[in-house]
Amino acid sequence: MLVAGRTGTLLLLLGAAVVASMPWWASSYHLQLASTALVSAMFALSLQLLVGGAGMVSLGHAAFFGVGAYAVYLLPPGLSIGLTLPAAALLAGVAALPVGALSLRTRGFFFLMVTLAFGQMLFFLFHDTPLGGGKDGVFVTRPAFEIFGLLWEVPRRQRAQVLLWVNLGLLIAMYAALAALMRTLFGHALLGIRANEDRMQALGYDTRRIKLVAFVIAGALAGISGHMWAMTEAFVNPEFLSWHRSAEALLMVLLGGIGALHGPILGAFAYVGLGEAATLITERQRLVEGLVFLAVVLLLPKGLAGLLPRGKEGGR
Amino acid sequence: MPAGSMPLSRRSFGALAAAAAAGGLARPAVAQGAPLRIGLMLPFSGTFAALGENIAAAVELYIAEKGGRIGGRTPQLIRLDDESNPANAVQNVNRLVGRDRAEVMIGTVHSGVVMALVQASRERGVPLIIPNAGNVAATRELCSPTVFRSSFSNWQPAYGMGLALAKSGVKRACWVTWDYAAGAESGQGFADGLKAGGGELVRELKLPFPETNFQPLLAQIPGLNVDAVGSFFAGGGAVQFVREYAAAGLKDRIPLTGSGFLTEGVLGPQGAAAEGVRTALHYGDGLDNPKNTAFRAAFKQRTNRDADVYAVQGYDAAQMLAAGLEATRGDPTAEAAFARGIRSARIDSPRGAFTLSPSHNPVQNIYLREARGGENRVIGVAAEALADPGTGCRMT
Amino acid sequence: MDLSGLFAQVLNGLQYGLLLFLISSGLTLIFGVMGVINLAHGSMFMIGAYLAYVIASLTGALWLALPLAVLGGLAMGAALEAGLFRRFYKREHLDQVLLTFALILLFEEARSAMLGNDFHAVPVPAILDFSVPVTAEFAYSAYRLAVLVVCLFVALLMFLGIERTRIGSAVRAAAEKPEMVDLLGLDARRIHLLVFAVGTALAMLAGALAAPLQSVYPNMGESFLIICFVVVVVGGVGSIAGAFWAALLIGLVDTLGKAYLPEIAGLVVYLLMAGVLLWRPSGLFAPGR
Amino acid sequence: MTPPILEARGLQAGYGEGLVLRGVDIAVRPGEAIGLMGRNGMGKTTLIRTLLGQLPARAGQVLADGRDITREATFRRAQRGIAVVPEGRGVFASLSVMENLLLAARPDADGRTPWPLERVLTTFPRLAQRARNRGDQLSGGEQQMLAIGRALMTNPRLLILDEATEGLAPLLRDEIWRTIRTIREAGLACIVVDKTVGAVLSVVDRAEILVKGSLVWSGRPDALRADPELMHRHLGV
Repeated sequence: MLVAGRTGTLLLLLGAAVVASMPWWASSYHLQLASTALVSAMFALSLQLLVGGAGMVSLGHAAFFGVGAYAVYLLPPGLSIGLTLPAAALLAGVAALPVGALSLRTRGFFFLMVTLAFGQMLFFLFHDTPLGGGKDGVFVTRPAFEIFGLLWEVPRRQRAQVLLWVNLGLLIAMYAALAALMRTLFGHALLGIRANEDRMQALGYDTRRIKLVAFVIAGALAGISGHMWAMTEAFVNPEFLSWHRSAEALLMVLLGGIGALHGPILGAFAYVGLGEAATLITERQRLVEGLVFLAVVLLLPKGLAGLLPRGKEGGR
Repeated sequence: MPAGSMPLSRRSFGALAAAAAAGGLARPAVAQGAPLRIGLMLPFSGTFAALGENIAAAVELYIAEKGGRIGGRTPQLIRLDDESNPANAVQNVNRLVGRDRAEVMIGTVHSGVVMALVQASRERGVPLIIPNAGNVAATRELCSPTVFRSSFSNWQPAYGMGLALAKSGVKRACWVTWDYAAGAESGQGFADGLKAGGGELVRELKLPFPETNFQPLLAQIPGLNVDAVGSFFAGGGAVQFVREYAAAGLKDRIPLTGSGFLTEGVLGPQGAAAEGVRTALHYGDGLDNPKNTAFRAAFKQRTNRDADVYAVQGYDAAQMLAAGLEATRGDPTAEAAFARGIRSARIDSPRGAFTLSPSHNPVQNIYLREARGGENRVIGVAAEALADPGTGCRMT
Repeated sequence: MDLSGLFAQVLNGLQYGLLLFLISSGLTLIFGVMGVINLAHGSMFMIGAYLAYVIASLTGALWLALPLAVLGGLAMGAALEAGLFRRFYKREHLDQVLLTFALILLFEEARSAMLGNDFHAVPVPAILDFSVPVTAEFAYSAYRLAVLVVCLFVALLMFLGIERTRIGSAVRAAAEKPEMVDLLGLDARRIHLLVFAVGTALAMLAGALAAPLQSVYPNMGESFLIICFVVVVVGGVGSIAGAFWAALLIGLVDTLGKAYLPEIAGLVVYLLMAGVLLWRPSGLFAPGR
Repeated sequence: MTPPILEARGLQAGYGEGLVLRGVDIAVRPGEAIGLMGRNGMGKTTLIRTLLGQLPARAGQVLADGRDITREATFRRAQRGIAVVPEGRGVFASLSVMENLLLAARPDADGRTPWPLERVLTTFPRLAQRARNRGDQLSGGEQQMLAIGRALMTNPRLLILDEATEGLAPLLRDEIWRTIRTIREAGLACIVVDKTVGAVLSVVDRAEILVKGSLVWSGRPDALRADPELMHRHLGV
């Protein structure tokens, strides 16, 4: 998997700076929209570890996003984000462990179907049982920020910009962490599995275990993004776990390009931008989306990242 | 819902509202005669599109009847299609309030989507009038000085049905529904109504929303030994359920009844299977009062469609909005006065005049109806001036 | 639990399962033979159902929809295979997922543009609009029984076609070892076209048959799609026999689950799948593996 | 002189970024039997796969009867009368023996059927006995016979046998070799790949030795037998 080269990194940093400066020139609505894109980018990035990293196409990844979001609801209100964020990651990771252990008994098509089915199972858990407050969704209290032991509840008027910066910071941290991870032995092993799992097995790697670790990490990261979504919108509902959202994230990954770590970030921004543009142009949003995805699959197999200056292979 | 999960502490909400009232928000230019931006967030596509269209048409009808001005201002309707999709609800509300700067909101049909509107209203102090969605929470534990309802709570019609059944001598009944909040809340109403009249709910049969494979439920009914079946379904699910109930040979042995949505707007496709099915709702066909006659004629003339309960709810939402605006001379941000205006108003509804309960839900008659020849004829009053209990509502 | 109630439930389960079989058989063959994941298979079901709705409301003769669904399905399947899917057999699963997800969006949007978004009931044909008492207290609609018979008949045809003809053995061979079929000089492209066309026709036929039972509504294909994936996984990819028995199993388990374990009805089928995966990761009837 | 049934000129092919065949020239004429020899990993199977079109040629040409078929699909090459018994046999496990055979049945390019079902069943009486059994119910030897019989059902002019005796008990191997000789006597051209060097040399007209993707030696079997050093160096015998 490509990690952006020097020019690419500069361009990404420039993009980050533009987003960070939005509070000075954009409306609060657009700040919120940008936050949505940032959180989507985190979610797609977590999926990229599976898809681009180890070639595992999961259709149930949204389940962990949802678990992370529901963590905010399940935890007592008024806690600091310093507690709730790790808790969300932990909860999502714990959910990913058995799902991954079972799903990874299979490969390819089966893996896809099985993750889809387990994702739906978790969806039903929140949709049909009282655990998650019902199918209509529930409001949540936003976790507070804690600075030197003092809880700081962000005033309403600054909330959009503070959340934008927090989301941006988390996305950058997640990207940097994943870029570093892909350079470790573990990252190399993942890419080796993507290239040829049997060979890696023959070389003595416990591939299922490596994939399981990746699955759990990806689940935990999806949980973080779910947490941030809940915090941004202060509302959670079972649709967060539905397979449509998993498919959307896959679309973002493909739109951005599976070959590049930064692909999902581009893909998420393109996807959110596309959705927004589509609402302005036509009532038939799905028509526009469907056509764009068709075009991407048919014409742009390397995704948007294929258009950025190439960097070096992270795995070699 | 655990108590700890309340969305906002009362205090912080109060602070917000105060900030809003003090002009912290972009304040509309009332004096300059700028148009009043009314956000209409309704389903204009998807399963509930027809409901959304009727609600919107009735709002327009009322504004037109008032000569295009309410509360001294010229309304500008901003339509936003929520597609009845809860996943996009928060973003859609952000569009409506953030991008399009709606000053008041009317919406919506879907009970999942309406939660996002309630939240936005509570957080931002933008008044909201709910023209359909009946989830009880909106006027119980999530009630708010800025949230009003012109329709019903899910509890109300089913309570009426249960009460009417028990009064007619039914001792044992079961409840069939989709496994979701509206079904459960209606079921509670049905059980409460039965109990109030001396009957008993013996079993709830549920299937996942929106599946229509009713056979596994229907096959259990004969074994339950009940005198009547109550149910909550809507739209196509209701069509299918009523027809399969008849096809299973149950209709002639165990009467089918339900919350009014079971036969609302779907009698055509239900055909003979619906004939004689009794339901309870806050509206019905053949409701004889001058206001209703005038309203139906005007609606028909304007839209070339027959008015239905959704049109009535939309019309009354516009009436409530007008009441609030008149009390504040066109300023929806004057929260307390706006709420007082609506609360003290007697809404001259086609369903019969009603007032609001302390938790902002209509106190209204629930009519008993019987499906006959494609109409839900009103045959009596199931529960008079019924108010939702409003359990857990504490307004600040 | 009373026995007559149980009997009615078993009948329900069989009828539901046979319907699932019609949809799953195409899905399992399309993946088994071509190695392509077709999420849009549920849309074919939806199109078949809407076709029945349109035919019934235009002509009043629902039975006309059945041959039309089959012919239309063959044509639609062939066009999709030759025009689109053929390019994706060698692509990654991800590309296939996104291609077919895009197709779902487009088919749904086309449906919405042409026929709107309302829920429509489709009347049962007058000749079958009566009920047959199956137990002392419970009657079964004649149409439902007719669907059961038609599905059984189609399943039998499928079985004979697959097990008793040379084309059938070519399809089974292609599902098992596609490269070997090539090496024997058989034109795999024709097999692909055939499989895709027949699979699509079956899904559309299922939709047309189910329309009076399910009503027609937006996104109706999706819930069937996911449950059919479970059928394919449980039965073993590429196996018609596997799809048949798994469909009956899932139909029964789902129906009985709803009747007797309502608290966890939504999960029962998935739990069953998890169990099968633990026991036999490639399904109960995986061919030749 | 008639052109070769199958010919490769300067053929290069490989997997991923690696090149396995580095320019191979080989030709099989009607009725001729060739033994393709070489240690594991030298490119024997890759050569066969490239000749059959299962692996694209990076450079060079494949010709059949003098016509360039480098870009032709596998099934069309098979229709030209080239049959293969692949490594691992490729028997369809879910099909019965009879279905396996009938699926392949096809007259040759001139519409003749020198190998009708009866002849195949006489050649492999075992298959007649197990006609109704499924592929996965056969023993290894029976599967091998089925694979050969199935290849014959296509009435080929050239039969490619890749590791036809691998994993079989000695008695069964002998039986397979006997059958191959029968097929040879019927005048079919063959390419034989096998680890048992002696047996291969006893049935072929010519041996070709493949080392690291290139043909390094070509000649009559007795010439190879007469050169133990060559055999040892390239074949490990």
